[in-house]
Amino acid sequence: MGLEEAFADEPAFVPYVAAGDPSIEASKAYVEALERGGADAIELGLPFSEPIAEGSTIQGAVVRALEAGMTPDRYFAFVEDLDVEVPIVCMTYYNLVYQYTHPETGEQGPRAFARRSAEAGIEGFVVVDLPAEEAGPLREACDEFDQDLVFIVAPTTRGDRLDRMADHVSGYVYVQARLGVTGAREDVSDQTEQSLARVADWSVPKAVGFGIKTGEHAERIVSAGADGVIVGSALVDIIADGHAAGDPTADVADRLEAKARELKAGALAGARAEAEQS
Amino acid sequence: MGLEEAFADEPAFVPYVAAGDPSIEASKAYVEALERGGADAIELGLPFSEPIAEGSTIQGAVVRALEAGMTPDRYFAFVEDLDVEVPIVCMTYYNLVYQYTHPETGEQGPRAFARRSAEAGIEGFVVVDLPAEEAGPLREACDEFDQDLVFIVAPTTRGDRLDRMADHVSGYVYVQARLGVTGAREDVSDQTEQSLARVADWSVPKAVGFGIKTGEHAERIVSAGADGVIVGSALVDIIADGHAAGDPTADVADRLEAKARELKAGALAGARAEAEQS
Amino acid sequence: MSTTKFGEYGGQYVPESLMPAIEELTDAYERYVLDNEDGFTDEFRERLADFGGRPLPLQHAESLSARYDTEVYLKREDLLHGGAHKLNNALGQVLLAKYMGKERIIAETGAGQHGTATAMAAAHLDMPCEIYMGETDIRRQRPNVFRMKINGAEITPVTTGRGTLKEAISETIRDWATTVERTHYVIGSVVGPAPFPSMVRDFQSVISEEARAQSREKEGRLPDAVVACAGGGSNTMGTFANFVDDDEVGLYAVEAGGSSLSVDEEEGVAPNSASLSTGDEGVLHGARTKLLQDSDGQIMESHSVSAGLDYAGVGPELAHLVDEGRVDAVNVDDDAALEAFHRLSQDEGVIPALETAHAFGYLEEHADELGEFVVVNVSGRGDKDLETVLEETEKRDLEVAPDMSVLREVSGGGL
Amino acid sequence: MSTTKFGEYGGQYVPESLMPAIEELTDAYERYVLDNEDGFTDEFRERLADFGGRPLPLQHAESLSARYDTEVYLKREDLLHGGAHKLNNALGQVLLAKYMGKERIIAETGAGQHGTATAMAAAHLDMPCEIYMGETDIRRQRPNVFRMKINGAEITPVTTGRGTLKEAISETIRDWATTVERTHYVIGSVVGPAPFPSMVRDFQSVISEEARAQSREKEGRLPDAVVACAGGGSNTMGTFANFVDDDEVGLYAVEAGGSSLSVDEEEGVAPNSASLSTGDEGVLHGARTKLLQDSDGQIMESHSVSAGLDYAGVGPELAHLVDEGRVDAVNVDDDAALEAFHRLSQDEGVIPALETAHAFGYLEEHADELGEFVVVNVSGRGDKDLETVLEETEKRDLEVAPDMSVLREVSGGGL
Ligand SMILES: Cc1ncc(COP(=O)(O)O)c(C=O)c1O
Ligand SMILES: Cc1ncc(COP(=O)(O)O)c(C=O)c1O
Repeated sequence: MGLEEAFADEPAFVPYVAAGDPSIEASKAYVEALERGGADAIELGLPFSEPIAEGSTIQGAVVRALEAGMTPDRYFAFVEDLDVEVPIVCMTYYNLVYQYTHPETGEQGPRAFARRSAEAGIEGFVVVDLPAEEAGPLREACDEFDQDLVFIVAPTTRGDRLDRMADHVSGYVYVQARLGVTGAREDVSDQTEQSLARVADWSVPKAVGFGIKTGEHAERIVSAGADGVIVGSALVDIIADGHAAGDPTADVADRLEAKARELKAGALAGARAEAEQS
Repeated sequence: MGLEEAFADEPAFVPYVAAGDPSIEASKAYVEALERGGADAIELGLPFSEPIAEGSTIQGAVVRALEAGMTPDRYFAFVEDLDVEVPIVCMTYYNLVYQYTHPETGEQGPRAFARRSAEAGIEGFVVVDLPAEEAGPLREACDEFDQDLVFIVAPTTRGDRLDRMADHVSGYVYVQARLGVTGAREDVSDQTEQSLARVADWSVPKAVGFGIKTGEHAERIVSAGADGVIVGSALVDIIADGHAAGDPTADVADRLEAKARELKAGALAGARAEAEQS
Repeated sequence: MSTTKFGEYGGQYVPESLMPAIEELTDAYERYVLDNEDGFTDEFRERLADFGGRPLPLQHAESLSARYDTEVYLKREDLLHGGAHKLNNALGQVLLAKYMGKERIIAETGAGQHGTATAMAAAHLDMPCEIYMGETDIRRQRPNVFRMKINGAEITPVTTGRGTLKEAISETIRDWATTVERTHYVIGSVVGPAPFPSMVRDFQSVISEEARAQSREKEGRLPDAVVACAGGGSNTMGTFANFVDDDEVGLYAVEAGGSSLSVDEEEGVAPNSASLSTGDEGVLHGARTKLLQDSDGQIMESHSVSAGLDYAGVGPELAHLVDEGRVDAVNVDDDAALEAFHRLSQDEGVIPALETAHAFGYLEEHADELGEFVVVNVSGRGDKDLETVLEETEKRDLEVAPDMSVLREVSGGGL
Repeated sequence: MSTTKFGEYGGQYVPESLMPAIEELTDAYERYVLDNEDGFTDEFRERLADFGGRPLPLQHAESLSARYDTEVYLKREDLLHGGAHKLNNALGQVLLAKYMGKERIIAETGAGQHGTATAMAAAHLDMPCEIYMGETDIRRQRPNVFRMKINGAEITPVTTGRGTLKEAISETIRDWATTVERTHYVIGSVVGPAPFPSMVRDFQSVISEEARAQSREKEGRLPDAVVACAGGGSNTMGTFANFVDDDEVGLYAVEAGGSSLSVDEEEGVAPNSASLSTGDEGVLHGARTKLLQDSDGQIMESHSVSAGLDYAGVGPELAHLVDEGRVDAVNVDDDAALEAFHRLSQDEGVIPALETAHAFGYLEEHADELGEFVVVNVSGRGDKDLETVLEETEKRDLEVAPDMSVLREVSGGGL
């Protein structure tokens, strides 16, 4: 399976961007730049009109992508068109999965979505509003079409719920660093270590996200035991600023690549620090 | 008693104006002009801030008179200052009677008001919101100070109420020609004859008012059996128009005098017509 | 037989053309209202329940009780259909007009609460309805003007004088004098010529009938004090009526102290509406009562931040009860009323009418003198007053006012 | 144990960070609401009575009954404190939040009715309260914004999207995800993840509990039809709940047909809010239900003249009952709703909310199919809608609209 491999050798850097933000072409360039910058896997957002788990930064990305005409079918075409090697994880909301109609089979729902994803070369999903309790149909489809299904563990997740998720999860577990919605923060939450402790014995790699903004953050998170860092808003901010300023796509792509390098380097430094500690 | 005498020889013409409308001096000139025009008695309004029985014409007069500074004490001085022979009837609302404080005796209420009226040479009162039922104190004061107390008989007044008023009335009875508030009308109401019939056997003269505007109206009313006509709004209209146009007082006075002649002549014609009928 | 007087107060000081109507009304009042002829009272009570929503709660006010260390209860007339106690009376009178065979309803309104109540009652009972309202009041009570129109009433703006309640009453009397045979004038408070003060009190006394029984249920006894605001005094008399004979219950009529209790004789303006506390005896709108008047007897323009208290007279029975020492006439100024408005809204989740807020202003200032069990009548809700409260709050530096900036931000300037 | 599903509808589609809160809430719902632990239900009922004013009448509507030649009864939720059925739920949830030891209340609001109800309940129970409201809705529901502020709530304008209820819900969920440990989200209708749809229904079912007993009292039997408007569907489920098992009672959920039932896929706009009648199954705001969405599953902007019906989803239980054939999903367009608004105001003296007016629009169009005894839920009063009604009425040529010129004359131009 592709996703776990991304974490195999060294701490992984997993960027998030919304596909189609702020345009199809630019977005393609940005994803490719992130790979150049060191991404080990990419969470690629399929934009949904009601992004209830996102802070204002990623809400903005979603709105721009929708305005640029991004749809599920264009999303799959976009992925097929991408010139990257690292695994792509589709991050979205359940209604788009639920509604999806496969253009050839005419089938509708999770199975159609998983089939089409597999066809496009996608390796797995994070469905933000799909807790383990409701994940049955998608989990089955993932098994059938060889997709991973990543779950998010929140700081509030405990007990039975953890066990249920441990049963369903594959690829990696997304450890949410703090309560709330996505968005870059100035500091790294104390909750991270506690959350990591709670999933310590899980068999999948642990990637920490929510609020990671700098290489230094990434370093601290990895040194706290994470197998990887997920960074969204800090990258989307660069896209948003470039878009607002009307900067050429290539310049923005360079900035993304540089930021990716910083974050990946931070993650690597964190791994060294952890190795020293232990 | 002065008031009944005004009706003794021929049908009486009784004009109404508000004292002090639109100024103390002009108002004095107007009252005198009305006498020259043939008035047999004058209903002189003492303006009250809430003239609930008046239509918009006389409301206007009241507002102008109050703005000109008319007060009860100035009213009495105004009457004392008038150069007219015909009897003056004070037309007002009960609160001014009730509140009145005699400047010398310091006494307050109806008795003080009647005393001061008598001193000023007034012959009687019409108190618009004082039905016979509430008139006890003023009736007593009138007896003491030799003032007449005029009541209004409305088209709706019947039965017991007529009897009660017959007991209290003196001077004349004011027969209200129609329901409603004061104001000049284009026609003369049918209700007049019925109302006159209801008071036919009263010992006091019957004066009809409310809505009389022209000599012809006056003629028809007298021919229907009235002993006199009371005309207010048609005269106040002349004052209001003159005031609005900024006309000299003398001109307005002339117009009032002419209108008075027309109305008096109408009344006389009515008397002739009635004599022929009977 | 009903009497026309309360001590020296009351009576029937009206133009003669209205006297027959008043006699007819007296007769109808005695037969239908007092003697339940043709089941009038039964029907009235049933409609008050089904259309009006009665009975209404006597609610324990937890925050205020804690604040004042006394058991404070709210009599919730704000929950009556239309949003104020006014419907008790309007429904009674419109129904009576039907029993009397009248074809048309007229009424005056100040705050618009009586007008809306009358318009609602008239729509409910299918009676044509015309409402006189001063221009100033039309401007400051727009929502209520809308509501009356929407209920199908005609609104006639009154432009005389300052364009408030006093002028609207005069104008309605004029209409009545013209159309008296087919029209009933639904007077809005315990004012006007007899039998109005008694009749309106009787229609409103359902408030104290309920409150008295509810007091017994909730606290096992009668209250130490009953507090109500007083404009004309209809919610006041309604709240007091069934307690008047209970000497142990203190009765407090809270008038609008406005901006000051002193008076400008020259201008004929009283910057308050405190006729019970500061007025003199006189005759206005058909009754002898306590009035705001100058030394000549001319009626003053009253003033209050609350349109519904902005009246120069007061019910004659209330004047009498104050003279007798049975009712305490007290007053609360504009500032204290506004503070009380915000306090009740924030602490109890009940937005009172500005009129009502005066009663709570008194509670704030004198709670320690009122005993251990106080009933305050919430005569109406404050929805009609929102714009006024905003404006008046902005002018002042009140302790308890909320920050309204969100409204400005979103609407892009200007409230 | 409560279930999270109604057939295939319902469920708990929320971000992981909310799941623990939802489990905690489920536990509290089962213990306090279903099992009356610590006397929760008793206290809730008592506060509904004393603070809310329950029970509320089932009123015989004389004019409508004559007009339609059927016995029409009005269930008068407009008389509930705050002016709509919303308080039944808001009071229940704020009280539950207290029992759960939460320190803070958040809520979303569209028409502002749920926001005002929540603000009132929070003030009453002394809980800090923050309300999210779309900018567009803030503009079209100003009086309710005032009321929330005056009750001490904070209002946070939501500027995303078209700035209506859908966006406000999303924003409230975001807040909740951030502060979930000390905050309770008072959802405003029978929507959202389980246990909200069941819990809100239970709090609202007092409507049909009363209406069922009152039907027996007044007509000696159950109604042939029960009609209620449906936005999210809380007044609807509350009015239906106790009749669901009575197969002889027809249940009609009246949605907003807006200006048209057809849809602009390109723009993502549905000019209606008829998700039950025209929507497809999908997942929104935590539940699987019927939605207005495009073929990709993007949620559409709904539209209705009444802000409170302007929502792209609907309660999952209602969707299920419609699929089962137990509830008829019908709809009424903006024009018919406005006509019905004016008709009820003029003929019955009850000014309904624009939401409610849809139910009466359906009655006007289909009275002959509803049997001989019809109960219509008056979910709220129309005071909040006056400005909208004026504007929307001016644009149209309605048969029953009143003439509003007096407002223009007096205010000197501009309504
Ligand atoms: C809510 C409310 N309370 C009190 C009053 C004052 O009237 P009254 O003193 O007759 O109760 C009004 C008058 O409009 C009112 O609207
Ligand atoms: C008066 C009224 N009725 C109905 C509704 C629609 O909500 P629901 O369908 O949840 O009852 C609203 C919503 O704001 C409302 O204010």
